[in-house]
Amino acid sequence: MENREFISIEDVAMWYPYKGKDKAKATGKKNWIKAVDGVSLSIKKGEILGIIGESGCGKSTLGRILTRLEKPTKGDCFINGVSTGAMIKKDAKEFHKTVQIVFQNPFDTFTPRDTIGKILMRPLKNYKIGKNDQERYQICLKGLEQGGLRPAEDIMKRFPHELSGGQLQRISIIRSMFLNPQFIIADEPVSMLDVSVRADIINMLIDLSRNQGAAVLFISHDIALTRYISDYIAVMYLGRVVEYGTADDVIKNPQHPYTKALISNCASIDPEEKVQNIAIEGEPPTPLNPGPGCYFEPRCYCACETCRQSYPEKIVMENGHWATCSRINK
Amino acid sequence: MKRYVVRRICTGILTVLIAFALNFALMKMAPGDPITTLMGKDNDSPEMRQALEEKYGLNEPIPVQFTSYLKTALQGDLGNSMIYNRPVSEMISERVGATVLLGLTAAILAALIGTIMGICAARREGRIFDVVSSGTSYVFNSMPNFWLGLMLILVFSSGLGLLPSYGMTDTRASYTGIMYYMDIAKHMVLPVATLTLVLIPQYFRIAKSSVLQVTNEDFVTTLRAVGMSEKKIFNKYIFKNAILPTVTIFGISMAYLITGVTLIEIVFAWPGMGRLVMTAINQRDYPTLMGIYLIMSVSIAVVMLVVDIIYAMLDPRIRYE
Amino acid sequence: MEKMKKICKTIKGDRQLLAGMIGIVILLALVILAPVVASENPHHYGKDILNSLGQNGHLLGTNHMGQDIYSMIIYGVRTSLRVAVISALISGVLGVLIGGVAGFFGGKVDTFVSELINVFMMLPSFFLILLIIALFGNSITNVMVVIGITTWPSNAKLMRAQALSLRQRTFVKSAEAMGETKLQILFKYILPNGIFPVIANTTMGMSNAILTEAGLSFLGLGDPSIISWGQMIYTGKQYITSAWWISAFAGIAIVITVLVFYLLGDGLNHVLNPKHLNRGAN
Amino acid sequence: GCSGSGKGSGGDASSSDGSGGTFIVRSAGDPMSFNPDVAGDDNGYPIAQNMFRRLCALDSSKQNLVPEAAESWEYNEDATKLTFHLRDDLKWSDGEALTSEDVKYTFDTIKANPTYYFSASMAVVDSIEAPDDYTVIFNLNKPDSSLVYFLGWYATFIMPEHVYNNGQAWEENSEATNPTVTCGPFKLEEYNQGESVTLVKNEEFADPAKLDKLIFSIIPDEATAVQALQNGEIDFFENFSASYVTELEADPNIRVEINEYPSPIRMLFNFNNDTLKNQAVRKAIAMAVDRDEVSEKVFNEIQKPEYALYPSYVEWAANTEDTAPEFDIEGAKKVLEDAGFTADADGNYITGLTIDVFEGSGYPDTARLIQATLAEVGIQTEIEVSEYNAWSQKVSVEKDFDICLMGGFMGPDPSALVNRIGTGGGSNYGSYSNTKVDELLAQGASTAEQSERATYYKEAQTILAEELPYINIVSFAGPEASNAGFKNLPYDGEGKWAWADYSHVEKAN
Amino acid sequence: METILKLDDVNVTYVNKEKEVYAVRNASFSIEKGDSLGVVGESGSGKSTLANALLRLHNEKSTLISGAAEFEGKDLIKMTSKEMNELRWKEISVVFQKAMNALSPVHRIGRQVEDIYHVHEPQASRKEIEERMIYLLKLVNLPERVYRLYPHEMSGGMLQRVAIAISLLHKPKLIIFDEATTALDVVTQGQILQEVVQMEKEMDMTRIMITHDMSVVAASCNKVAVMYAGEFMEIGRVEYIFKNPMHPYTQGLLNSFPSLKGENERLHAIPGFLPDLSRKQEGCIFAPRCPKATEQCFRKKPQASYMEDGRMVSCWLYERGGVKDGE
Ligand SMILES: Nc1ncnc2c1ncn2[C@@H]1O[C@H](COP(=O)(O)OP(=O)(O)OP(=O)(O)O)[C@@H](O)[C@H]1O
Ligand SMILES: Nc1ncnc2c1ncn2[C@@H]1O[C@H](COP(=O)(O)OP(=O)(O)OP(=O)(O)O)[C@@H](O)[C@H]1O
Ligand SMILES: [Mg+2]
Ligand SMILES: [Mg+2]
Repeated sequence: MENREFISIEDVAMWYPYKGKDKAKATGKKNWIKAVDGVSLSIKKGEILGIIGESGCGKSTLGRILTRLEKPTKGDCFINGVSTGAMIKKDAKEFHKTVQIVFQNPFDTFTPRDTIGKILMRPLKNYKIGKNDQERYQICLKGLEQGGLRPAEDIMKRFPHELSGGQLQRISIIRSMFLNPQFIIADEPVSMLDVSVRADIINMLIDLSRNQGAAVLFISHDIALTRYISDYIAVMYLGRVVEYGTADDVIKNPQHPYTKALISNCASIDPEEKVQNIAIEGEPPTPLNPGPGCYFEPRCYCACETCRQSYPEKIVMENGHWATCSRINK
Repeated sequence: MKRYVVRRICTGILTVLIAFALNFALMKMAPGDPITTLMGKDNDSPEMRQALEEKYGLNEPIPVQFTSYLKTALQGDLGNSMIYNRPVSEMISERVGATVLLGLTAAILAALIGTIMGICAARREGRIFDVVSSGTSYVFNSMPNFWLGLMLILVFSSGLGLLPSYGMTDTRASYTGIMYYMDIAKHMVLPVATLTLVLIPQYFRIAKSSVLQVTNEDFVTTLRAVGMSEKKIFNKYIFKNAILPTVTIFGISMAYLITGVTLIEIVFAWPGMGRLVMTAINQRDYPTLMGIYLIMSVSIAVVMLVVDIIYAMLDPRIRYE
Repeated sequence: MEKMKKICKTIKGDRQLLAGMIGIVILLALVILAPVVASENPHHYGKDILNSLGQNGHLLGTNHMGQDIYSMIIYGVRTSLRVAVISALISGVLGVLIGGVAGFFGGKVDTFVSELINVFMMLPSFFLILLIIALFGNSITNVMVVIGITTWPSNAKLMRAQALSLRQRTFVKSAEAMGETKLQILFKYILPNGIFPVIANTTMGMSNAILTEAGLSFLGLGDPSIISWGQMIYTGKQYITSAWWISAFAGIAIVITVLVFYLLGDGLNHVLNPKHLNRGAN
Repeated sequence: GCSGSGKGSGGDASSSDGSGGTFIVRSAGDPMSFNPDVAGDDNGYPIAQNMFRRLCALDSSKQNLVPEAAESWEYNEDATKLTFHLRDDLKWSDGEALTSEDVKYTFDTIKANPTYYFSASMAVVDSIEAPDDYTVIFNLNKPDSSLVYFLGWYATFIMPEHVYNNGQAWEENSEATNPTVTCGPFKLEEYNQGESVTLVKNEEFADPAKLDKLIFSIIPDEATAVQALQNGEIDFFENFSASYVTELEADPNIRVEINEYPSPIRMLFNFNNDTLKNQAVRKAIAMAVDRDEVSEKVFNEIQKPEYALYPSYVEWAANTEDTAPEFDIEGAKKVLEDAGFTADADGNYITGLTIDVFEGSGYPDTARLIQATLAEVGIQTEIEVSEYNAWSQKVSVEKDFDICLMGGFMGPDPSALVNRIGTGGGSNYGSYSNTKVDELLAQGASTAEQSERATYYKEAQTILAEELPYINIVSFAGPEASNAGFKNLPYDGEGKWAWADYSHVEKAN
Repeated sequence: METILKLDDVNVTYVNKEKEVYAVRNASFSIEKGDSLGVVGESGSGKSTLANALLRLHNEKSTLISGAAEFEGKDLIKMTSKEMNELRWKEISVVFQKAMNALSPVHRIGRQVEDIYHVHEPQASRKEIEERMIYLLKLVNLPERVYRLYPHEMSGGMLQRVAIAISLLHKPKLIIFDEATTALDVVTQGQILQEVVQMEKEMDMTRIMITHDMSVVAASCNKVAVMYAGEFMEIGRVEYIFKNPMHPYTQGLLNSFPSLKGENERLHAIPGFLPDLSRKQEGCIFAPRCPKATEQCFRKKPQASYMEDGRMVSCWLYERGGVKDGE
């Protein structure tokens, strides 16, 4: 495995202009929804980075930026040191081939009008994989069978709504595989699936990164699952990463108060393991003009004056584990 | 809210301007001009034609004509009719009452009857009342209003001799006082009935479908789970939620009131705007046509705005972006 | 095969759609078989004038020109359907393209187009049609084109809304992530998936086109060289008390045809409603 | 059918008080102005006729002149001077007398104002003299024996000088919208735009009206108006479609009269069209018109087939010997064959001609029937129907047509033919030109003696029948229906009173 | 302990034009007062159907309900609708998943609360209701101002709490949470669960918690019922079942859950998917997906077997060893 950073996300930010409602008038200046606000992370080849955080903290936005479905307001991501911005300008097709995304909702990932066969053939045609339709058809069959979808011929003829969520999600991953991507973003790929089938998907992703050496960014709000799949975990809060480290470090030894609260609230299926939940005060926040202090400060159970004044520094601990909280070493 | 209203007003103004320019362009591009009418039948004197053109400024370049008209219109002056040589605003104001009387009565009646029927049908979905009234509403919806008018005249006026077939008042009797209003009411029966009948279906359908839709909303299930009686759920919750689309439809039909009754006015010789329009088209009475069009566009814009605002007041969910 | 079966099943499942479908099939049969079904050439000005029902073998009588009303009604289907289909097609294509582009590309394009749609929605269209036809002549082509280009805004509005929401749908995003171009996405994903409400609306629009044509004919603005029900009512108006059959049957024909399209449109609306089509998008 | 017995004759109801009663006349639209001289206005005319006077007027046949403000008139020998002797008992409603000054003022103003309808006709008038209060002399700059007829036609009402002569244009004067000073059997009581114009009897007038009230009820739609007549809501309806005649005749409460006058429906050929320039083509087309069918189907045989080139109704001037050819399909084909035309595979000799007609009055139907018979001959045509104004623009202004159907007054005097077929004539839309015809028409106009004039006109018609620049199809006859409870309607006064003069109307018993 | 609700062979069938959907089959279980029962199962396994059947919220025409559901001795299914209305909310209340749509969008929260309160206490004054509601709002950790807001002015989490508060208006004896916390994020969900458990203790309520998240059950219930395709596979105390699942389906479910802190074992999915509920099955409904299925499983439906620890299992594997069998 290479040690150089394969994917590096450098200070990426996505601010949406805030439209409407009266608050804008009060402050006079333009308001921003800081969906992602200065995120820097890196992923090695064959590594799975999990991202957790509550709803609306900007996980999906980050995913969209990485796939360049959206252009970031600030910062850029680099693949092998090449800026994605430059890549997409130079050759959009080539870029999309390198970076693939698996979406949350498998029921909605395919156009309901076409058969699975047609859907699978489209990228092959677009990328001129396979010499003719027949060859492409064979590629599809092979892919489906490898993904455990049998009988493949029958599935090719079906429409998306005639398949189960788990099957669809597998097809979605298979389709991505056709392009041999080097970087895969999985945006909550199993949250819409039944518990009993999602293991297949998770295993497929793990195999993918292990076997093909692709970097995977795994987005989820299911902490247990994230820990299970990921090598590293980043915890996001209001558009910023507040803690990062190996999966075990973050889960077993959380440093940031938010991470602690999150993990403590995450019920285990082990009924005997009754932990004391850490309560978070206040209502869920909105990413509208946060700051200037620590974004978590208004809800934090151990906030102090310094937290209120400026955003805390990154505090690095052993094993690459870091968190942004001014109270860590005290 | 304020910003929203401002924006809507801007759209309205834009619409009026575009409508206006479009109308002007169409009239100028079209063959024929008011001179033909002014000269009278069987008259081909080129001198007279030229003199008239000069008199009404029709020989000037079209942009000049447009701006000069626009300028006076902006000052609130719609000019004089070329044919009747009277202020257009005066002609319109004399006619608009009749149209509004006819259209408004019919719209209100249709809204009331249609909505009530729609609600009843929704509450008895699948039963005889629903089937019959839905079927009837389809049929009336498919009926050309002028044809229905003719048929009603055929039956009630020439056949049974019950009701007058044309006009707004009995020219011969020239009633006064209470009798005068009775007379108008009598003359209104057939045209209003025609209009109402063809308007009912849309209210019926919208009321029915929105009641049905709201009935299936989750919050209604909640209220049921609460143990509230169906009657109360309906009166207090479904009704208010379901009535909103009716408000919009009513508003829109208000806006198109003038255009909507044109054919009926012609069938029943009702002295309203619709006929004024037809006459003005036939005579190419540019100022009158432009004036009517302007008034119509403005009133549509205003009514739409008002509808939107009322809707917003009734439905707290609406946000202004 | 299976698809056909499914289509048949949905049609059977919806009473309105079924009625509409049967109606439309009959109408289409009449269009094709008019020469067979009609008892004589409707343009034939025969000797029998103003015959009443059944007289001299004229099932529905004749008019003052000696034309056979029954045959005219049969041939009138052609006109009505032509007006309906072509004007709805124009309106549909315009609406879908304009609305689709606006909704899909969003941003300034959308702001501009939707404002345009708003403006056109607010124009009194019947009036505009009336004006254009009255001023520029009343050939049936004019009528169809004018109805088409004055009624697109409602289609555009629907399509725009569809495109706007489809744009957010995962399969569009995923197509983009699969490297498909904007144009491919617009034509392969947005339009096919968003077009159904427009189809239903267009079917409704066909009813309105028929009614509009009839209304214009009633004002004496119909095309004289074709057989049209609206014109039959218009000319029949002169004979309303003496030969009521001229306008009465034409009116009934309009009612039935319009009804068929309404039923069809409503049925389609139920069946093609996106709510029934998509899963997981709730 | 239903014979509208519902209300019977509503006229009786209000007449039971023993007075003159109310008479309601259908009007198709609003009058353009209450100054009837500004424009030639069909809707304003009947109103003006009952509120104002002119020197002389045409009767309902539109052939005979009857005196009005003038008791008598005469031309000089060579038809260059026309003298009117006015009645001395006419007073304006403000008490002023109607004098020659008013007449002079009226016609001077019309002449000076090219936008007024009669202005063009005044071109022949050099000057007007008013030697005394009751004499008016029109001095003409060339002989014109027809002027007096035109004075009895449109837009020649005498206006009160003392009211109008204030520097304001006629159409701007408040009198034009609300006439207070009039001179006629009725005066204006009320005008409701789009509804009705109500006139009441002018008690001061020298020949007081029999009626108390005369109402013009505005009903644009013909079918509605017929309904109204049958329901007794109106009393008089003139000039409606022939289709209603049978039905109305069957109604015992309604009296129907057919009033004929010289406005035949005709077919005009454009000589700028290469095909139609060919006399054989025109002849073939003329032979392919089945006038009997048109008369029967479109006009319910009210308007009779017309073969003469000038309405045969005007007996003294019409040439009924040399006429357009009779209907003959085979003959028409032969004419074309003889002229060198050959039929194509479909049996068509000529294709691509358009017939322009305007909407209403049976023109489209007529065109359709003609189209069908033309097709039998092998002449394929398209019909283009326009709304009147557009048609008028196309035909009369741009002269962009092949064949058109039209109607219109060919009277009151055959001299009007100059305008229609004379070289460069204002209404010569087809650009026909024949010097011999021009000459004959000029001779006819400058001669006062009727029998002599007749020879010139008949000879001109002989040429026209050969050349066929136009053909008449059916004569004009306007059915007029009235409440049978009234007598002495305008058309009862042939040779006695003017058309649209309702002052003689009275209850039948 | 006294039994508050006892289901005996409850079946719910949706009757459509073209087919019948057997959404709940042979449901039998009972709940004691003060208990909390978690009902878990995959999507479409009939959890909501059962909940709605208990409150009789289904469309009477298109739904067939059979069996008996005794609530404090009265059969909910045979009750007249008047009696049912009496019971609703006062005795049994429910919180639905989609709180966003569970309240009328055009009325303020206060208005709706008043109306709901008046259904059972027509005499109550406005002030009284407001006080009661504000007390409940505090209980679910919401500010007072919520009382005067429109639903759309609140976030999903807030609305969910409002819905819970409203369900507590009359101190019901039994409260059903139909996926009431599923839409929320972990932190909020954890908080609400905690609050609910707390309240339950204070108010002496019985709770049925419908969810597909095992961890929610683990954290907040003492009994669990595992549902599959309309049938109950296994019912018993949480600690026993989660520790030692007996039914193959339960085992499969738990296998596909990674643990938060423990070892990372490979996850196992259950192959296949939910059967078509409109078809009547001969044998065990889970058989087609069951790794341990034998020929017998496909032929005949297994009986419910009761184990020593009080749990019920419906599987051929335990038919012999079950307590019932020994009796
Ligand atoms: N196009 C946009 N315009 C404006 N705001 C946006 C846009 N997209 C996202 N946001 C806002 O940015 C924030 C982050 O959204 P995002 O979808 O990335 O969250 P998330 O972490 O994926 O949440 P979830 O877990 O619910 O999927 C949210 O507050 C959202 O409202
Ligand atoms: N009105 C209905 N008509 C027919 N079938 C229905 C109806 N409502 C639900 N079903 C079917 O009944 C079954 C059970 O549905 P139910 O909503 O009870 O499942 P659930 O366990 O609550 O699922 P979820 O976890 O998704 O809420 C499903 O297969 C569903 O498709
Ligand atoms: Mg997301
Ligand atoms: Mg459910």
